[in-house]
Amino acid sequence: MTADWPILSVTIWLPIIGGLLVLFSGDRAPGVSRWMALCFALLTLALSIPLYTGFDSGTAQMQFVENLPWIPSFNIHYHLGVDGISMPLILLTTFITVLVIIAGWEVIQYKPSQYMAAFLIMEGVMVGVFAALDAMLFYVFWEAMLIPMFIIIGIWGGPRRVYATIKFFLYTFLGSVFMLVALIYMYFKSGSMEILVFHDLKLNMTEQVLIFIAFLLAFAVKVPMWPVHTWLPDAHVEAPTGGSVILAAIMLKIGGYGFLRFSLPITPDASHTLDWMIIAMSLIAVVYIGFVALVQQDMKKLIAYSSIAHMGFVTLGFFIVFMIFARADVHGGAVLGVQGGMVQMVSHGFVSAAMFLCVGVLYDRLHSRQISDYGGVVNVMPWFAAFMVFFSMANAGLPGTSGFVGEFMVILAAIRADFWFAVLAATTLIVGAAYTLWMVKRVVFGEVGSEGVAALQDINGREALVLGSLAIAVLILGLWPAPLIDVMNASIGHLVQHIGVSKL
Amino acid sequence: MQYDLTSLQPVLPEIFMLGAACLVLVVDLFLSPRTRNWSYGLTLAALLGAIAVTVWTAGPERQLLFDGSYVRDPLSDLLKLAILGVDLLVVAYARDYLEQQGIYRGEFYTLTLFSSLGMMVMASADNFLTAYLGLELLALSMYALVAFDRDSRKGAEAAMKYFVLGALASGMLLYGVSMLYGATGAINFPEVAAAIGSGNVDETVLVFGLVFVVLGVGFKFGAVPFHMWVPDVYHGAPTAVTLFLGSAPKIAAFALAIRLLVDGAGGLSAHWSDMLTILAVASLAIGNVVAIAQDNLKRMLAYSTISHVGFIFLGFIAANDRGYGAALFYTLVYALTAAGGFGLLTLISRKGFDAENLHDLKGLNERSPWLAAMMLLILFSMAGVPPTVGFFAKLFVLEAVVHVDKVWLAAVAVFFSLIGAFYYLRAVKMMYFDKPFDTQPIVASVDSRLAFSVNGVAILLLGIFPAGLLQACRAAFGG
Amino acid sequence: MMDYILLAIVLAPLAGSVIAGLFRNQIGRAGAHWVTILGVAVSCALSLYVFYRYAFGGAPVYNHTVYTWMVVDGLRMEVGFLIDRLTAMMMAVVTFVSLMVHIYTIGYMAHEEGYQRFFSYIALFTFSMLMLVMSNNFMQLFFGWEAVGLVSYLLIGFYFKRESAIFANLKAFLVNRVGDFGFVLGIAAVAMYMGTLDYAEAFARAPDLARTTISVWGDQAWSLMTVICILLFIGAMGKSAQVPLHVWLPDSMEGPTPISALIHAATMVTAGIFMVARMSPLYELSETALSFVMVIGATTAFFMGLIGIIQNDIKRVIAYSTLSQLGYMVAALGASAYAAGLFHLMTHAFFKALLFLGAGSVIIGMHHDQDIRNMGGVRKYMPITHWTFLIGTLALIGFPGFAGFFSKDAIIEAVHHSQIAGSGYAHWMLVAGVFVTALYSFRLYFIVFHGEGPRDAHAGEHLRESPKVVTVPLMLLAIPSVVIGYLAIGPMLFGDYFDGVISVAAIHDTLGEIHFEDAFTFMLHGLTGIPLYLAAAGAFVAWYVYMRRPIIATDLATRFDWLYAILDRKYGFDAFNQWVFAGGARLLGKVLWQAGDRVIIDGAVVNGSAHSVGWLASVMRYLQTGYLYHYAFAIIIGLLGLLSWFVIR
Amino acid sequence: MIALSDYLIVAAILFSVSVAGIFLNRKNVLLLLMCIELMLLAVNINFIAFSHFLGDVAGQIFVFFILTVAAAEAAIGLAILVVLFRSRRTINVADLDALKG
Amino acid sequence: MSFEKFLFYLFAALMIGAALMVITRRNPVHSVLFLVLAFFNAAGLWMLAEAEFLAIALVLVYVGAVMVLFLFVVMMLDINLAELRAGFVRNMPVALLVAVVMMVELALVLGPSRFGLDQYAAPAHRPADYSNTTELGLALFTRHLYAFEIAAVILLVGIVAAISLTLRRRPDSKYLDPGRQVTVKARDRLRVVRMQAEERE
Repeated sequence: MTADWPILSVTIWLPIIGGLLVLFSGDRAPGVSRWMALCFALLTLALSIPLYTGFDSGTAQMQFVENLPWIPSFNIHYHLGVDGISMPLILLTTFITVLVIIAGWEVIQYKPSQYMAAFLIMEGVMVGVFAALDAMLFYVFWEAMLIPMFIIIGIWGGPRRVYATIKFFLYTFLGSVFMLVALIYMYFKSGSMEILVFHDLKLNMTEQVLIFIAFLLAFAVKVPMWPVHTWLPDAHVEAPTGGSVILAAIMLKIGGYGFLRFSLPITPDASHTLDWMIIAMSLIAVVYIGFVALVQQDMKKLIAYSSIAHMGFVTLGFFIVFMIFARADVHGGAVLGVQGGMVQMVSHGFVSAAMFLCVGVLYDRLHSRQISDYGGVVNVMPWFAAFMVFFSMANAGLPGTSGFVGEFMVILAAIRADFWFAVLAATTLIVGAAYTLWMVKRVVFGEVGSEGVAALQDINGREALVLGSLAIAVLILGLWPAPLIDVMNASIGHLVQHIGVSKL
Repeated sequence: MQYDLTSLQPVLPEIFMLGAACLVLVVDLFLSPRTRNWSYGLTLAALLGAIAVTVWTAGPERQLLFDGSYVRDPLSDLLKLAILGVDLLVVAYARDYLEQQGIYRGEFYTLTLFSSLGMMVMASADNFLTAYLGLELLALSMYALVAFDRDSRKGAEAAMKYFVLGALASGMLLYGVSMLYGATGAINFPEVAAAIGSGNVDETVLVFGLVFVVLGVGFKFGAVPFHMWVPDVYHGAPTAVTLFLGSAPKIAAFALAIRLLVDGAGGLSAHWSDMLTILAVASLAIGNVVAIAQDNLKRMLAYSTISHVGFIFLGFIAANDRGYGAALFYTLVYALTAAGGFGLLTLISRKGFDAENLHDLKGLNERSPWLAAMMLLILFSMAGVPPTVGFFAKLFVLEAVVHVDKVWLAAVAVFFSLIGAFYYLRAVKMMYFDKPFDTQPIVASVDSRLAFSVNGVAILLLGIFPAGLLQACRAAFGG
Repeated sequence: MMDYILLAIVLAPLAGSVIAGLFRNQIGRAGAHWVTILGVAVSCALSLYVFYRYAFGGAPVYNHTVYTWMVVDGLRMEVGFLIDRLTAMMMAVVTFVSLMVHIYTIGYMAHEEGYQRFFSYIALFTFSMLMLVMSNNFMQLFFGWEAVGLVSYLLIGFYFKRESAIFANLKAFLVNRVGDFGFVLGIAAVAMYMGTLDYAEAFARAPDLARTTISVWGDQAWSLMTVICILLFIGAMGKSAQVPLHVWLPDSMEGPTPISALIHAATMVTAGIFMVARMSPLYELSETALSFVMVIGATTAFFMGLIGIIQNDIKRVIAYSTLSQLGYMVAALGASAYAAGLFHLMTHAFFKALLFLGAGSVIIGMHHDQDIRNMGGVRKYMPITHWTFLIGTLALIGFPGFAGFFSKDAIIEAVHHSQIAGSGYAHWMLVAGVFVTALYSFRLYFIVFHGEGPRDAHAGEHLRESPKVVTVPLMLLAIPSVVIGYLAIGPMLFGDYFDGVISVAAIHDTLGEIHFEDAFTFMLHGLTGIPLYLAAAGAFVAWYVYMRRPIIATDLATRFDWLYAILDRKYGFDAFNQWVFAGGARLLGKVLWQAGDRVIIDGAVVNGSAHSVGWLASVMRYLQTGYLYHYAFAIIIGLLGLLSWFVIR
Repeated sequence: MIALSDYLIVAAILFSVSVAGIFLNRKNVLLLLMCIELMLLAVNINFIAFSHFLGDVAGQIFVFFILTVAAAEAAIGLAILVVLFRSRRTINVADLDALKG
Repeated sequence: MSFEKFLFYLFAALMIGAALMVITRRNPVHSVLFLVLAFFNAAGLWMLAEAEFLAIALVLVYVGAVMVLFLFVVMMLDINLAELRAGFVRNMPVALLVAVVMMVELALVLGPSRFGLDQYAAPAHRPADYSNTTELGLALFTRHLYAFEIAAVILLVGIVAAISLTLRRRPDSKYLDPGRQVTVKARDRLRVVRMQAEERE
């Protein structure tokens, strides 16, 4: 399906151009910058809605396709399009960006125009990552994403921001450069940079394994998977609230998206051969990281670790497909796992964003993220406490919230691969609840912990708006995930069918 | 062969350039320091005129002149345009700096124009002799320019080092040329190539000569282990000269490499591509690693240059038109980027303060967000991060290497570029995350600011629309 | 029509909850209780109507989908209602007790902060519990299952300033999560092997899978049904507080008394019993699972009762009593006497709610002092509370004619007739439990209502009967506590009430082996059984030891101090959990974090490689000596190297 | 008869001597310039020998230009030397170490 | 051994000997002089190779001009000779090694096996009326005109650069400018200042 107007291009370039305009508006009139940024973000969100309403969920074909030659001599195209896998993530991006802009409204006093511009540019670039159908276009967006994030963490971050942001950049850069080599190699083999051509490219086992490892480096760092996760806690802790939100809600998803778009369909046999490794890493992420999260003293660090654990579900869901294929005694389940991973990604986008925003609300008031500096927040901030408990429950995977859906689906699928995968994955029910609720207990409940807490003001309308809209999203997705599932069904079904066929 | 004036048309850019240089030389004699801006304006006009003439004489065909001493082909056109374009930026950046540092003398322009002439000669050289003479014209002007600030101890030392090593390298290059001449009996590239291609020549002798030629080329580029002059000379020269030295001559070095290695010794590509592989890997490693330890921005950029040379060589290693095109793209992009990087230093210098240390960048975003943003683009372009053009430069050379099935080399290259990213990030960190070390307002003239903006925006725009430049680069090699 | 009624039943409390919660400031305290009571009352009335239609009108089983949650990979996940007689009974019990508790709360919480919040929570609980019992599929069951857990969490921590309360609610949630861990795996196994989450379809396919074995660990073959049933039962163990997942329930008494009555006695904790009964078609296929269930239940019934004897907190005594009674129900399930378990569930709901609310009434009178050692002679001041409490106590110990008598006797008989492994042990545990029950119940009764006046005379001055909103629910609950057993035993246990709802394999039909003519003869038969005399003995011992010769109690405590210590420490479960699980998890987390993340990954690999590159850089820069001859030397060496490599080679 | 190899080897020896000189000499910059002259001389001998044996005048032309360039080079080199001496009062090679690292 | 051969070896030996002296002499003046000697011998070698014009040019132009320039600079700069040779012995072994290795490698390639008389026969002697100068001149001004022009520019650059580097107006050297002396006006030298009278204390 092709839209009458280049909807994807607009969704990509409108915020980028908007960001540049905001940048030029300078810091003399911060109000103007903020309103401009908000308008652009809202406009982008509004313009991205037709992606959903006009989406044909009956087909796995790419939709809203735009294809222009970009670098003809290398057969590189400006080729955009979405399917059921990328479309929800694009909407997630446009939605979260609006919230981030609002969340940073008064909080950011130092160079607000640069701050807003960075997020708008991020938005466009991230949408570009999801929409790109040309591998090189994808890569360009993928890397371009690093620059604004680097700046965001570095300028508006906490005390150790420089270490964190350089670590973030180098870690992700390390992952992606080898992917570049892999892409070039496939271009050499196929003469095209089209991702869809790569999907059908015949590769022998050695090539597949090497390419798979190159992709794995890129995506595993982004996701992040154990043991290449250590940039995330640092980056999250030091990033400003908005940065943490974008990082957790969207950038991590790009890694998961990469697995679906590249690793699995391009190198199915290598994925099959090495799936034990990914599964092991995922399960370690779920269990190991869960315990690590338990002992964190810093709220943001705790949530960062919980993000890693949650993303472990995503990769687990993606890579159990081969084991499920191999089981003769069960029917279906592969799609369930991949779908579960996708739902988990979207849900984590909402929940982690909300959790970081909650911490942000506290941080803005007391300038501390240490759990021990709080206690009894509910006494002075009842509405905030309600949100915090609600999102914590979602983080702990309570049914009725979006956090449950993905985990449930992945567990349902994991048991089809191996009983013990499901057992290990399900430990998150306990450990996840333990670290989240223990934090809630120490922060929200109890007697008023300090004079600082006693002086706290409850959330204002702006914060309520942000948290409230996320709460609604979390609830809707938790109570009725069918709309999301239906959108993805055809694409994921097609994908699973595709990776079930060996390329050898 | 009979000459008439019309047949000299292809060489018109050089003639124009020579005339203009002499004009500036003479006019400047009659100028006092206060009216020196005439020289500046005249130089800009000369460069613009030369560009116009080059465009006018350009064409897709290959023209030989002076019994094969001179060739004009799309490659030479492109190289000359690039050299002149970069010169324009250099001249625009330099005026302020020279004035502030008290070395605003007309010889700067004269020597710049003469060295540009040398580069143009190299670009159009079609035998060993003209290539050598062009090289020397460039080199001699450069030696003098490096020592341009006569009261600077660093400048004199740098010039001396540059001179001795440069002379040594050109001596060795000549030795190699003599061997090639002896083995093939010719000095015109087409004849040399034909002799090599005939298979009648002892290959050992050819390779023997080739080693020396590669050394000369490697020296001009600043490839490891012939790189030792680069950091010291970049560091010691006045920033305006470093700016020039770091940008346009790389294009000339590219011309030299293409003319000597491809046009001349193309039949030996299997050998020199192996040699260049060694130089490339060593350059990537040493350049990127040692740059990390630098506190002086000029030195850091010098080491970064060394690492970029490694990347340029990757294109040569492919030893096909695709690779040369990619290497050319990389070279042009690098020259543009380096001009910007050093250009910033001239911008933030002022009277009595010669910015050259990394910490002089601190807090640039607070002092001037626009300059910081442009420098950000330049640094990320050097690091090879999209959407800047530096990324595409890397992409194309990597593609060229992968295309000849040297994936391992591509992997090594990206690995070292990862290490390299660190020091660019450190510079970005200083600009954006640190408080200003130097709180004086930035004094920079409109023309240098304009040049810088053009420079930065070009890096971004070329990154978003690389197809045109790439097409031109590939067309230069008949692609 | 039925669709709308059922929707109204679940949505009315939800609406009340949402209004009371979100608009708490706008509607005020009175508004909050009116709106929630209205919601629950509507729900209750309609539930009773539904119950009437099913119990007496013979309405057909209702099994319809409300909406499709999602369909993925051929697996339908839906939200829907399955209404049969089991559900109808549960709905009636839940909504009735809930309504009583709502009304009672007006009085109990009259002077507390967070009044609106409380009503919002309990209305939300009612909604969740209804979703749980009315579900027609596993997923929605899990929804309700977790939702009641959430509300329980919120309500235990209602007094969020109290450290013990917020400790207890975290503990309750986590222990329940341990149960859910098994439960969710059970659901996953069901979905995997049966390809559906719908009850009806799953039950229909279950017999085909009865002989299926799977290898969970190594090559050992496990019966699929055993695995599924035990996994599901682990969920029930959490929710219904069976050993060893019982530890949260006594602590949950930190919550306000009304919710102790509603959630932690009458409804939520019985969800596990309900679930197992609902899954009877599955459990009947695995004798191993049934044995497991029975042993766990019997163990809980006896040993938790023992702890009740030495507790001094009025609510904790009742809490341990609840544990013990839940053990009875579970044991009944294990004996395949599902009906008996459910029957006891129902009677227990009434009399235990009555006891809790009665205790709450006393607590109101004592100004929220819960220590029974400070009480005494309360009957003089609070006659209604006293009499209703006595009725509850008699019902609990199984005084003939009272509700508990019928249900408990039926369970003991059923277990007695059971032939599966562990039934002998279970039978003796349950029989001994009768004595223990009577002992702790009457100990509590005597100490609180008889004897000398309150220890603090000052407290006695203010001690008076609670207001009507408190006493009326007590009286309303007292009625079923007396009569429901007599009325319901016939149809429920031995009639056809559960026909087609609960399936019992012929060889497990323990209830069928009990000789039953009518309720009265059953009662007469009970007069000849050991349990009755044990109960009487227990009551007598309680009177003698605690009223007549109080010195004996202290004497015994010192003479058998080891036993006392064991009971006082609750067999060490809490300490064990605290040390091994809580402490162990934190230790493990610290080790993984510090050693794994910080030292190895970050320290050695990430920063280590960065540092080594930095070190390399700082060393290599010294190659650039600044000396011209070294530079020249580098060029020459480079030349020689290339020459050697390419020419001389 | 004098063989081509004789010329070439003489040139090679001269080349090696000049290289050794450059390395050996650590004190006087001037000597470096002389060594470079020696190296160019070696190159010139090569060219002339080849020119002679090939019967091709191009080699001699090359030498002609090398001489020219060398003269200009010497001029500039000495000029730099003078500048260096003025600013530092020394032409000791080992003292030229302000720029390093 | 023919006379030619004898001359060749003589010139070669002298040249190399002189070159060795150049790099080992303590006094730079001696070095320059030995360099001149080396050039003379080289000129001899070139004569043997029938490159008469260049041989003469080498002596006239190179020795006569360039080497004199060297000498001039050596004398002009006041160099402390004593310290110039320190550490010489220490570096000798490495230098020797490098030189020997290089020589061996070069000789391996350039030896008689590739460049002997068998491969490259000695060319026939030129006729007596052959003018090396004419031939060079012809080639220079026809085929290599372009190079010739560039060489001219290089020399220009050499001039410009050398002047630009070394010519300076010294602020410390005092000299008179008659032009300015003549044009001086009284008011440039004398200024009458009006001042307020001050009271005596």
